[in-house]
Parts: sequence; structure tokens; C-alpha cells
Amino acid sequence: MTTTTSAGSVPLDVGAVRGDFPILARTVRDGKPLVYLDSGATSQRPLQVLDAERRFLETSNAAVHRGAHQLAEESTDAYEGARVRIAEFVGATPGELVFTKNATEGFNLVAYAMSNSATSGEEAERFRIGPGDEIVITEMEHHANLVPWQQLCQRTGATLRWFGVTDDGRLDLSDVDSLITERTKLVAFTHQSNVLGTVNPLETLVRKAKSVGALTLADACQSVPHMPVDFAGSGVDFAVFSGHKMLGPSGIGVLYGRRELLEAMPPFITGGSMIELVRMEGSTFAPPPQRFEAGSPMTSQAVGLGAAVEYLSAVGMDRIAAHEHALTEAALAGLGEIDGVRIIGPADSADRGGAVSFVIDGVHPHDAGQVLDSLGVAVRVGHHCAWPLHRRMGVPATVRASFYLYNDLSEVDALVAGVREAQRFFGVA
Amino acid sequence: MTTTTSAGSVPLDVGAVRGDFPILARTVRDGKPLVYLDSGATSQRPLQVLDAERRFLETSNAAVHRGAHQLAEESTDAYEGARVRIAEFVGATPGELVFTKNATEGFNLVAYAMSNSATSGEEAERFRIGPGDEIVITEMEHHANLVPWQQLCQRTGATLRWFGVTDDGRLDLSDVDSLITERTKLVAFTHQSNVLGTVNPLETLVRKAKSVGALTLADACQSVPHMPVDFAGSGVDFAVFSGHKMLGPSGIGVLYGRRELLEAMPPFITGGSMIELVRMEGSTFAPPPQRFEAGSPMTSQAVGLGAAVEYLSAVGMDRIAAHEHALTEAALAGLGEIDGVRIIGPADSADRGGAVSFVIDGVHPHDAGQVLDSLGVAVRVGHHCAWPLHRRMGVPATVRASFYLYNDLSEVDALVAGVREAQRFFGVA
Amino acid sequence: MYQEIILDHYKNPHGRGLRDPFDAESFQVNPTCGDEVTLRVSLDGDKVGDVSYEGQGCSISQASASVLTDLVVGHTVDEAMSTMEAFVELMQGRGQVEPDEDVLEDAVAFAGVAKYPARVKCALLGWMAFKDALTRTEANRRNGEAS
Amino acid sequence: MYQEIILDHYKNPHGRGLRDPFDAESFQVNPTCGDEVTLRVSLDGDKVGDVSYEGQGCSISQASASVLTDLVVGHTVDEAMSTMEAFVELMQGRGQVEPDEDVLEDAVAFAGVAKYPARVKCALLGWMAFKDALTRTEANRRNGEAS
Ligand SMILES: Cc1ncc(COP(=O)(O)O)c(C=O)c1O
Ligand SMILES: Cc1ncc(COP(=O)(O)O)c(C=O)c1O
Repeated sequence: MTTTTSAGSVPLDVGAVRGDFPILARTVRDGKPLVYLDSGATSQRPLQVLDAERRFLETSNAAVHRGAHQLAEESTDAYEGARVRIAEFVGATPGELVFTKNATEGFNLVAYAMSNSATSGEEAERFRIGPGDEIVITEMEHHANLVPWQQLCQRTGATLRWFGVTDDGRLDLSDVDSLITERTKLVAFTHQSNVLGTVNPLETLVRKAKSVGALTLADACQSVPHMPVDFAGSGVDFAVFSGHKMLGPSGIGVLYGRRELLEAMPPFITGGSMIELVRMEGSTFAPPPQRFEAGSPMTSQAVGLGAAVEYLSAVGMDRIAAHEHALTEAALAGLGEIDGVRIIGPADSADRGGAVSFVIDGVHPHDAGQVLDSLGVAVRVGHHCAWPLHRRMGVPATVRASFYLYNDLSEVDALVAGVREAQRFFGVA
Repeated sequence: MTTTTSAGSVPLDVGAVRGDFPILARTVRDGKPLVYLDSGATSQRPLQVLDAERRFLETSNAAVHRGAHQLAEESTDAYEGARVRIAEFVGATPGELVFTKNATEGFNLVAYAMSNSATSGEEAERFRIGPGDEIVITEMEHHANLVPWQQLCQRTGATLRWFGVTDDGRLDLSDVDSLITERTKLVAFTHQSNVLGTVNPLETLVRKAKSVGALTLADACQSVPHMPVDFAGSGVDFAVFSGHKMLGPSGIGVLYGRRELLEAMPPFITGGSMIELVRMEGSTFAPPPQRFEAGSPMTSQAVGLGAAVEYLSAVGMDRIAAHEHALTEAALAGLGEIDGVRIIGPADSADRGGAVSFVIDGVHPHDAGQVLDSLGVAVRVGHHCAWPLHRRMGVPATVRASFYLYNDLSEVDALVAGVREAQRFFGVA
Repeated sequence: MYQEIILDHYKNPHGRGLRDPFDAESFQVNPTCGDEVTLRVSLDGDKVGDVSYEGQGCSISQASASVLTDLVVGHTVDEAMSTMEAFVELMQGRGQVEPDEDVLEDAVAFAGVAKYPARVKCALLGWMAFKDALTRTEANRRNGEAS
Repeated sequence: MYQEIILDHYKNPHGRGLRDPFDAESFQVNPTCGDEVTLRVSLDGDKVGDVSYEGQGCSISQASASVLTDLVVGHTVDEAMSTMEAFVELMQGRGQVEPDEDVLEDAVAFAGVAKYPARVKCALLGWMAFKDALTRTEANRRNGEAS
């Protein structure tokens, strides 16, 4: 299968890509070829990433930033070298990237830094928050960009507000002026919805927030893996993404923060490697990013994520985006033709990524997922950690197919055929 | 080389063990065989661990606890199966183990849960802390078991107090009755010092703390990898350890908490996978351990750590402890014979693990470490994240050699010879 | 895993709907998929007089609730509890437990579900609500006696 | 990496000790090893009149502070700053930067240290203190003028 990018460049060679992913060659459920359409939950890893991590562990593994022996030097270089590569990949400088265990920790880091600033020095004043202050999110957020703010409000007495979602799954910006006001301290929103596929207007929201002096945070978990991004260029203050969704290891995520903000922000998790001076009576802290990386870091995982962004760059993010666009259009068309199937999210493919969620009249998502699984098609069913969004869309759960660079059109066909089979099995078609 | 356990059982076969660790066969600094004496910072990984993680990633990798497809099932089984094995290894039930990114996160989890309990329900009352309450630690703590408590006190107005250390590096228990009192909410102490090697009297401290109704937390980072432990049997309330120090992957640590405590404790990091019910207006949370594992977990890392405890168990923790005991005695004897070398920590090997720290008159630890490194001997120099302890012992920094199951007596000899060479080089012998 | 019996109960559920009067009600939700059930228990002496329920969920959770009413209504609370234990054991047995048809009747059809861990929670949703409602009934009784 | 010059400076440090009067003082510490230096700068017009220091540290940090005094005392602040820049560039060059002996004199001996990233901080400790002390001197002057 081939797709062409908007720029008309050489399309992505899916066959060659698939050869790099050993797991895609396996079969499931009595010999069915695996059709992996769950990359929105977690992606698979190419040999290049597996090998980079293993090579590091078999040759250089040691504690970073600590030892003075050769292994420690090599490890530190590998770890910091990965930070440089990842920074370049998202349009940031290395000092602006903090390694976390997953994206979820990144949201919590900012949320706790904000409540911690109550008992920190003057430099942290701009992060302080309390009664009367507001945090604005959206109704389409993943729980990771929702619950930490509820908890922050609970700790500080601030108020949580949110944008609604339109019937076709777009952000409802009609009340932007009453939502983003002088009371707003932070606007946190997803760059690309993990359920709807909707790509939100990052620059518009950043501009609006800046106009009232509010900070911005983008949940980039579903954008960084799937499209070219430029954090510095976008003007966003913070952004968060996960290694395991972009061909990298589990156990590593990234928080991007503009340098001057990270410099003023109090720490979250504290302990070794993030200190400047420690006495029993009190401690001072290292500059960022070390200030936010307490304890032994995710060393080999950073190395793996470095290899992942190299892999993605070599394929080309534009090309990946174009490829997924083609798959998404095919899925929207194929599913759209089936009576009784309703897409939850934009029906057209403009400003839309490759997560396609849907419901089937008369077939519960769990049952649809089970039938698909029995055919080798791996999708996700449930609320995908976006429960309020599902309530808003009037459905308890959806079936979600999500695409990545290693999927091809035959897999979209398998999905569509599987949905028809589920309808047949449950007697609704 | 062979050592015999106190029980007289078959000694550890170091040669066979070393064959499992590819990195130990490498050379450093112009062809010197690597003598890795820095396992106290991070250990190396055997093929069994590397292979288990890789096998998982090439066959079963998927999001755990979420999907309904075969890969998701296999991943969940692998992840939860690892929890079962690790629980057994430390004398706990699986539901009492929370996976964290490192040990440091574990300390912070408890510290933040305590401050969060101020804005949580009644069930969290026993964790509440404020002015007049005290937290007791020791002067020999790693920063990871020190800074989080300083920060907790800063957030809540509670007071931090600590046990001193005797000149020979033992815990000074002489003022235990004035330190652990009715005001004490938590006693947090290291089970085995990462600098001194000292093994502290866990049961005595637990008993004393219980007598005043205080909680206890053991830093087991240096005990779990090196000796058999039984958390449930010890009566300790919480314990924390790290995967990377026990042949497992980086990016994973473990918090043990007695079930009834975890059940009453409010969450720390929040987001997906740790919730019960989410509405925009507020959320409720899952039972432990899920409540404390927000976001995509360290899946392959848990699998790797599961393989690591299997490896350790197969070798035998008693045997490993006996082996390290023999290495420690040899190092204490060999270094003790050198004029101008002073051991920082107990000079005898009773209640003492395999971390041997020392200073050399007239040779700064950094310089000693450099000379050792040039000879292929990898040690750690500095304060080893225990700065207050170093101040107490009257030294800015030390050289630390730390042993593990894959080290042998010839490596102790290389250390001793290297120290002599450093003295010669700097003209102090 | 979709036995004919399960599909029958799914399409023609027994005892569905919420009925008055009742002694206790329980609301249960499956946090991973959002499926819900509200279930009421009404006791008749030491017997289960009625179980009524409503909810949204997959074929497995709906059929399981339907089978539940068949198995417990008209039986003593003790009998119902031991049926429940047998069902829970079957569901958590990963397909290794041989179900006793005398005890479980139509519920033996769920043996295949036990092989799919992600669906076990679906099958147990109604039963957890039943268990919770019984606990509440007892609590209510004790409180009633005390006051 | 231990050039004879470095060992000489280490064993016989130049300018060591804290002296009065001084215009500004800086305390710097290396957080990974606990090494410390306290360094004082005394200006003489636009020249560096004296640099005095005390501290604990390894041969590299001690020798580097000793070389520092040789290189900056008696030179203008501008010259000292550009010497410092050359030294920092050398140290951060990972062994790839060719040092200019006319500018760096004895400090060229540190070229080998640049190959050991963990030791670069040691070599820079005194220089960071010098830089910080100069900044403080200027700040003091400005405050003095303003008041
Ligand atoms: C005694 C002790 N406690 C805590 C830690 C922190 O562990 P980690 O860096 O894995 O969080 C370490 C190791 O660095 C340690 O040796
Ligand atoms: C949009 C979005 N935000 C946040 C997350 C949380 O990421 P993680 O589970 O890696 O912390 C996810 C994925 O689960 C996601 O899709």
C-alpha cells in the first residue's frame, strides 16, 4: 500500500516499516494474523529501538550524572544525548525537557508545582493558586489532564472550568471569552483527542490565554507521535507526551516547559540528583531539568526513546501524518457505509488524527471488541480514560480503532469486515 | 572463587553467574578488564532479565488493564504475574505492592499522600500531619529518604527530627526515647546504609514506633537486593526499593504498604487507570494498588523485574548474602592494611552489607576514583546522595566500592592494588 | 464464549426492570468500560423475594444479571450466597474450574467467559451488586433493630 | 590527564588563602561531590587586583584555582573574562578544542581533563566562583552609585 503526502513526496513504504516490528508478524486467537489497531493506547517498538536499548544495557549501563568511571560517562552521554535528539524532534532546547515516567506524571508535576509554590520562594509566585483563581480545561480531556486539576483545585480552593464539545466532536469555543478571563491561571487542553481524533487549535488557545496572562499546557500525547510539532514555535508554556505511544519504551514520558518557567518552578518529586545543597535542616535545588528528575532516572528508556525519534524522523513525520490521514479517510468511509454504525467524532478528516471511535446500534462495544478480537483485530473498547467525554456524546463506551505508520489499508478492510461480522453475529444486520 | 554460606550449603558459582552478564566481559580505558564495583549505585542485568523484557516486547506488548484483545490480556497477565513474584520475594501479598518509577517516587508517594490527606475523607485521618507532629529520620539517610520529609514538613508545618550516627557508623539509639514520642507520626529509616554498609535494627525501630502509634517506613533499596527480607514478618508499615539495584530494569521501583494502610491512603499521582468514577465535577478512586499507579505503567520493566527476582531466588538470597559478606571481609581486611586509608563505616563485618566507603589521606576521592578508573576499577566517589552523613563523618566525600553476586575476590584485590597505586601516584606512600 | 444460552438471556432478559418495594439497592459500575447496573433486593423472610435491576452493558453483563435472578429468587439467602461463591469461583478460574450444573444451571454457559479476563468483570457486575445489596439489607436490619 | 603542571599547582597552589580587603566573595559547591570553594576578588581600577580563595577539593579543582590566579591577577577585567571564556570553551570541548597557549599558559595542561566530563565541573569550580564574584562586584558598584 502507498499513500502520498500533501507535498507529493515519496510515500511511506509500509511493507518495509512492518519488517522492523517483530510483534506484527505474530498470530492471535488460533492463527489469525494480528491486526493491531490499538496504537492510541500503546504503540509497538521497532528493532531499532529494542536494539538501541539492549546495546546500551550490554555495554554502557551505569548510574548517570554520578560516577566518574567510564561506564558512568558513557551512560550519561547516552542519556543526555537522547534528550538532545528528543528536544530537536519537538522544537525545544534540551534544558526544557524533563523526563517523567509517563505523560501522567508530567501533568501532575505541573499541578503539584503549582500547589507547592504556596510554600516556596518569591520566584514561584506566578504559579501560586488559590480561591478565586481558575483552571480551564475541556470536556474532551483524557483523565490524565483532568483528575490532576480536580485534585489541585481540591488542595488549593481554586475552581475548575471547562470548554464543552460540539455534537460532531469539536471544541465548542463559543464561550471562550467567558471561560478564559483574568481569573484564569492555566488553560490545559489536549492537542489531539485520543477518542475523537479532533485536533484542537493550539495557537488560538495559546494566544487567548496569553492575552489574559494565563499559562498554557498542551496534552501532546496523541500529537507528537503522529504529526510534526514545534513547541517553541507554538508559544505553548508546557506540553506533555509519552514514550510508549511513539515507538519508544514504556516507563518514560516527557514534560516540555519553557525555560524561564521551569527555572522559577518549585520541585515536585524530591530526593537524590535534584539537589544543590543538602543539610538536615533544609535543602536547595539544582537548576532544571535536573530539579525535576529526582532519583535514578529511566536511563535505558531515554536511550530507547532517542532511538524512536530517530526512527520517526528517518521515516518522516509529514509522511507518517499523510499515511495516517489516508487510513483515517478509508476507515471513515468504510465504517460510514455500514448501517447502524455511528462515528463518535468528526465525520470528515480535516484537523483530525487517526483515532476513529464508533458505536454500533444493538452491539455493545465490549461485544464488538470481542468479535473483532476473535478475528485477530485488536481495538480498544470502553471510555478510553475520557469518561466525561463519553457522557457528553451520550454513549457509555465506544470501539476505537487507532492507526500508526505500520498499519495498511488491508487492516482498515479487516476492521470494516469485522464490524459487519459483529452485526451479523448479534443479529442486527 | 568460592565462598560458603553460614548454613554450609553449596557456595555461589561466580564464574557461572558472570557468564550471564554480557557487560562484565567488556574492557574499559585502553583494554583494561572491567572491575565493576558500583552496584550500590546501579547493578548490571543478566541475559535472563534482558531476554524476558525483549520477549515480552516482541510478542505480547500492549496496554495493560485496558484492552479486551489477546495482546492486552497477555500483557496484563505478564504485568500482574510479575507483581505476584516480586511480592513473594519480599514477603508481601501482591495487592500490597505499588509499582513506581524508582525508589524515590515511593518515598514521595507516602509523603504526598500524608499532605493530601488534609483535603481527603475521614478514612485518611491517620495520615494527617501538621504543626506539633513530628517525623523522625536518621542522619545516615540517602537524600531520597530525607528531602521528601523536609518538603512534607514545609508543606504542613510538621517538624523533622533525626537519630545521630556514632563514630563507627552505627545508628545512635541512645536518645530513642526522646526522639520517638507521642508526637511522632512516622519513623523513616534506611534498612541498610548505601554508604556505611550498616544494617539497622528494623524490628527494634518498628517495635518502638508502634508503641507510640507511629507509622514506619524502611528504605530497603540496599537490603532487598542483598539479603532475604520479609516485610510482613517485620511488621514495618511501608518499605521502598528499586529495580535497577537488583538486576532489574531502570525505571521501576516498588512501594510496599500494609494493605489496610494503602486502602485508607489518598492518591498521589492521579489520572487514568486509578479511577473508579470520573465526572467533570469530581472523581473517586480505585482500590490499591491501582489507586497509586496512574497512567500507563512500566509494563516491560515490571516483567524484567519479575525475571530479576526469579534469577536472584534461583541463586539464593542467603547464598548471595554470604558471598557478599566474604567479599566485604576481604575488602575491609585488604584496605585496612594500607596506611593512610580510613574506612567510613563499621570496621567489622557484623550487621553490615557490601558497601565499603573510605578516604585516603592526601588523595581526594575524585582523584582516587580517577586512578582506579584508569585501571578498569569502577567505583563511586562523592557523597553518594548522603551529604549530611558525610558532614557528620567529617569528610566531604568518600570512595565507595560496592559488591554484588557477580564480583569475586580477584576484584577486591584489584581495588586494593588500585588504592595503593593512587597513593603512589599522588606521592603519599 | 458466546454460548446460545448467553445470547438468549441477553435478548430476552429475565426479571429486568426496577420494582418496588425493595429492601436495599446497589449501584455498581465497571470503571474500565463505564458499564453500570442498579440492582434491588427484596427479602421475604430468609428468602430472596425479588431481584430487580436495570443497567447498560454488554451481552455478558446483561445475560449474567438475567441468569442471576433465575438462580437466587425464591432461594434462601444462604443458598444464594453459596451459588454466588460457585459462580465467582468459576469466573475467576481462567477456564480451569469445572462448573457444577446442579448449582449453576444456565450459569455454566459462562465457563467460556472465564478464559477472557477482561470480560470476567462484566460477568460479575450484577453479582457484585447483588452481594452489596444483601450487605446493605443486613446493615439496614441491624440499624433498624438498634433504633 | 594528570599533567605534571596540574600536580605542581595542586601541591604548591598559588595565591591560596582568603585575604582582605576584597570587593566581592563567592561560595560555590559541586553538588555531586561536595567540593567547595570560597573565592574573593579585589579590583584595582579596571584591573583584577587580587584573587584569594580557600576550599576543599580534588587535585583538578585545586590546581585550576591556582592557575586561575596566575591568569587573571594583574589583568583587566575584560582580559580576565576572555581568558575565562577560552578556558570554559576548552573544558567543554570534550578534548576536541585546541588550546591557545598564549592565552591560557599553564591552563593548557587541562586539555586532557576535558575528555572526562565528570571532572570538567571540578576544573570549572574556581572559575565559576570568579565569574560570580565579578558579577557581584559590579552589582555592588551599581548599588553603590545608585544610593
Ligand atoms: C539507600 C538508598 N535509598 C534510596 C535510593 C534511591 O533510589 P532510586 O535512585 O532508585 O530512586 C538509593 C539509591 O540511589 C539508595 O541507595
Ligand atoms: C490524550 C492522552 N493524554 C494522556 C494520556 C496518558 O498517557 P500515559 O498513560 O502515558 O501517562 C494518554 C494515553 O493514555 C492520552 O491518549
